[in-house]
Amino acid sequence: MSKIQDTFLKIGSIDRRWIFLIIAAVVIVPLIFPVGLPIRPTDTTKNVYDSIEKLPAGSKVLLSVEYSPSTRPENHPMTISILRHLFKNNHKVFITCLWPDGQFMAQDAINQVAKQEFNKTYGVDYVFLGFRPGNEAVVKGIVSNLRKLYTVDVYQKKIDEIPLMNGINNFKDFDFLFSSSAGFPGTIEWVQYASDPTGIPMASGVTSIQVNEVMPYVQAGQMVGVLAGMPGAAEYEALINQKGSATSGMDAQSVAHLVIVLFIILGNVSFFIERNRSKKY
Amino acid sequence: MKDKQFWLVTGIIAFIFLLYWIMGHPYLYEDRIVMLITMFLMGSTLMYNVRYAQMGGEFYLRPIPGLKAVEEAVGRSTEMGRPILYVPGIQDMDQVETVAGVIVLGHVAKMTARYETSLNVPVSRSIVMKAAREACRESYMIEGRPDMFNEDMVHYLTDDQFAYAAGVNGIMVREKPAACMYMGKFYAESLILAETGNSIGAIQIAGTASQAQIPFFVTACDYTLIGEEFFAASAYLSKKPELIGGVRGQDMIKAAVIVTIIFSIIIMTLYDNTGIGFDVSKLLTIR
Amino acid sequence: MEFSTILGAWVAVFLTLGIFSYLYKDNPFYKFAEHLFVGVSAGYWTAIFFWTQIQPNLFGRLFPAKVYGPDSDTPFIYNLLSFISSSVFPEGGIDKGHDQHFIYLIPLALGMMMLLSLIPSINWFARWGIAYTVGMAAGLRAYGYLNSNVIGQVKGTAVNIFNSSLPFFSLSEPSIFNNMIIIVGTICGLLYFYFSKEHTGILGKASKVGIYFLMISFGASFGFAVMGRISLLIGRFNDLIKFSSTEYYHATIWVLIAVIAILGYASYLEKENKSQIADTDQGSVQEEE
Amino acid sequence: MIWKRQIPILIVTIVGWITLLGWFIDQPDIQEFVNDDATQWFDILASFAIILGALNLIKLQVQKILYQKPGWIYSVVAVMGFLFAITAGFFVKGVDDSVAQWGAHVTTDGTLFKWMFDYMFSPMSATMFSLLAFFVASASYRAFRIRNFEATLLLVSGIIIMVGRVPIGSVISSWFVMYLIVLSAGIYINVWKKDMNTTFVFVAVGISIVTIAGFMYGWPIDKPGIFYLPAIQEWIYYYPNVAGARSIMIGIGLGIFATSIRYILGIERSYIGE
Repeated sequence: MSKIQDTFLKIGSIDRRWIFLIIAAVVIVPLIFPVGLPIRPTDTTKNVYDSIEKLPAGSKVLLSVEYSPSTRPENHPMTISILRHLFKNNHKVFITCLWPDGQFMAQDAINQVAKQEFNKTYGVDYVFLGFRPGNEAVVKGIVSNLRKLYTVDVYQKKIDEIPLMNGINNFKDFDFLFSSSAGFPGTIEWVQYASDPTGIPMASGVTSIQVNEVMPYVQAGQMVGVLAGMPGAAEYEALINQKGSATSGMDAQSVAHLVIVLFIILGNVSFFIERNRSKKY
Repeated sequence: MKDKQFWLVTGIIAFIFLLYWIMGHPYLYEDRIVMLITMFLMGSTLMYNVRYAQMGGEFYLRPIPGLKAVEEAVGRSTEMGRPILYVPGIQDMDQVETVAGVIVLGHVAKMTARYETSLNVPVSRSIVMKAAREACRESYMIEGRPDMFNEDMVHYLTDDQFAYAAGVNGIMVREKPAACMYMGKFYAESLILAETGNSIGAIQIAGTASQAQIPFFVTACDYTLIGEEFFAASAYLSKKPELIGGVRGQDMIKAAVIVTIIFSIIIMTLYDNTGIGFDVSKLLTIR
Repeated sequence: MEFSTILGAWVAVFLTLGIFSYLYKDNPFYKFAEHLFVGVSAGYWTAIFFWTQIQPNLFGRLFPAKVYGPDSDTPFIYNLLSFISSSVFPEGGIDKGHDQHFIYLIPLALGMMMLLSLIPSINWFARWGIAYTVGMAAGLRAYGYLNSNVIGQVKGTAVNIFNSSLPFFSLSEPSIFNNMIIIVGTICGLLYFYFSKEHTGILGKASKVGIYFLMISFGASFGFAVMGRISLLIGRFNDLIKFSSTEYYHATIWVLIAVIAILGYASYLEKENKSQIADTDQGSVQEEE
Repeated sequence: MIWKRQIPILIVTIVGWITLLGWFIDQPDIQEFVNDDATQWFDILASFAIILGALNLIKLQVQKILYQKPGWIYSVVAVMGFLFAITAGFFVKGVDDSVAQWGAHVTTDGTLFKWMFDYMFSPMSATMFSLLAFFVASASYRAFRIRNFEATLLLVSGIIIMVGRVPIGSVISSWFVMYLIVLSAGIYINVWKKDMNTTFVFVAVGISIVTIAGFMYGWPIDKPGIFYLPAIQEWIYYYPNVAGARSIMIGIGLGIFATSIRYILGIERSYIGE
């Protein structure tokens, strides 16, 4: 018995670089040799899907892209899937960014989905308004007078010359808002300054870290649903039936989680052995 | 009811608004009237308590267990003859949490002066360094031990997040402090600090309002001051009337919020089940 | 594939692995990448904010092309600025669809004061501009947070508890039991943060229940935090795997080998040195974790 | 003194009041100022603040080089990086005017600025964050201890979320979870009663009950729901978690409201360093 305990203690004081190596291995191996575990959509994800599905064709949807390359693996698959879903149902998409790097992310998504996959026309099916600094003030600006804030789109083209912008003056002219967000400013600001004061329904895709901060809004009905982190994106990919980078990451994600849980358990076992021993002496 | 000035001003504002309302209230978003009244009530509750504290009124504030744990930690360090490490977060003084962290530092410094334990405060911003030095100097003066204070107990490492974490880790491994305290604004480095502190077997006490970091502190530290608890602790220690009054004012508002929740539930239940003609959810919807 | 793309891939791989090498220990590769990151991001933010806000929305309102069309000349000051930098101040005014508003000289002045505050003796100059942003944010947030975080949440909690159309117990569907959980949890959680009364008796018990709910919530944040970190790592590894393909001339593999070889050689040298030092002065050599 | 203290406080008070009351006053001129110009100024000043921050950072690095402080050579790297980014941002566009004008170049493909973003800025910022995955793993092994009931609750709810949220959670049978619960309850009883026999009887009875029930119902993977990880996870996430998060949210909301009001009334002046 004490031999087993000794082994545990020994593992407990292992150099942490071995742990780093294990984590690197359990993430890389499933990425190269995927298993394809089944994906089961959660309710909050399904709610987002259903509410977009329910929009009448040709609805005007504002898509706000507010994340940077550092959280791209989590947010980008959501943006892609939402764009695919919106274009598949023939909705009109308006893209804004609250983060400067969001522009690049949005441009990538547009290149991939709007241009290559759906062959949509700029200015008729979608508009890319781009980034304005000022955090919550930008949200407030969009709610009160979008045209004052955005006189030109991201390509420096005048808003008045874009046909799709006809009749779009402020936030109330949209039918739905999706915010793909990684922090401040993001979903919370959209709830506070746009959706709550106007009542336009909104959903959001957030990074895992943020989920808990927005959940009360979802539960209270201030948001229709939320996509939570990379697994949320994978669930959405499953719902629209188009697999992407989030789905392919799920095996690695699953294994890594299991390993970390195992670490917690092992660590605590050696903690208890140690505590029992120090009690005895 | 003693604060005549307060009641007078509140009364006048209320009266003027009433007059304005009777005159037909031009230029007012009527939909938001509930919000305006709520704000007025909450704002005046806060002001009342701040003024009360300013005029020397005393409140009861419950003892905060985390502060007691600080005292024990200092005691244990003294017994072991090892230093105490205090990390006031990685942000500048414009963050409320850093300010609170420096206030708690003053409290810790008083104890280390009393127990003659050495204190080590690495910081990551130059302004924080100035403020932290001042706080420590003052505490040592109050305790009558200016001889024990030296400026280098508060020292600047670097602005960069991970480099700072690595620097603090180095201090921990070399000096093996008996107690580590993390009080301020933390981001991802919380995890690295708490893990190293754990591995050297130090007593760890943390205080922060960064929601994403609290779980890591709770699991790796012996005691954690969570969010508002941290602010309340610092208000308590700072003895600034506007902070203490704020704690008490927010408590009153909180009580009001709880009462509103219960009251709304009762009305909602009656509304849905018996058809009482008042929908409270409409009242609470402000566009 | 274009040369710039391939070069880019090599640079990206080198910087990524440089930062990852920190996991082994603090080393020159990491320090190089880290400092480069600090410098590049400072320049990056400066350029981005200048071109997306200050040039179009500030200068664009002071010298709009609408006013200085073909018929009227731009003022002398503009010509001077244009002479200094024709990219920021192109000929004929800045065409961003704005009208002319001289009131925007105020934010220009406040902004210039902020930049001048870099000079230590007048560092209080920044206070005016900061004061404006603080005041504005305070006005916006007082309303926004009160509405969404307080009143909105009160509304979200206030439900009909004896709703006859709901089942008493159901795990993932709305049910009376789940509504009770939300109500009890929210109220007890709030009571935990109640400071002006001693936590004994009923209040003590309620705040105890409250802290349990808070802990469950922190546990969920903990789970999500771990999830997020792993996702980001997956993203990085995906990129590294992509760059290890033949198209990029196996950038990942070569850089990885080079970094490992250099670090390994350095640590070998260090070990030799260390054993020499250790003979004379034991215990003074301590590795940082 | 008046320039350094009173005027900033006055600016905060006036701007704060105007923005706050702007939510309630339905008058076109005031609405226009509050919603358009005031927010635009805020945006512009926010940009200046960001630039100021960046310049400050570089100033520190330059000082380090000038005084040849330890590690100054790396500060040279930082300054070079800054100069490179400034060059790409303001002097070298990399494409013709027909592809992208100045101003549009920061987002257009093919420019030097975009290259810098794609191959320097994004990989580095993404890698910085992903380092944490490793630290989480090592901390989970060495620091996350169930030292008291609160920490236990936290870790258990965290583990359920971690496993239940990902696909692997949905292939773990609820019966497996039941066995696990019986075993951990066994460990708990052993610690509590310190009697091997009691533990053995308890575990044996528990395992047989679960097994018999399993044969009776035919081992469905997701029944009973309260032992199926994705279902428990969803429940925790949607109910107890929201209750806890909501009480924190209300607290934060009140805290921010109180601070904002203190700013507007001029009681709180920490922003000018007091």
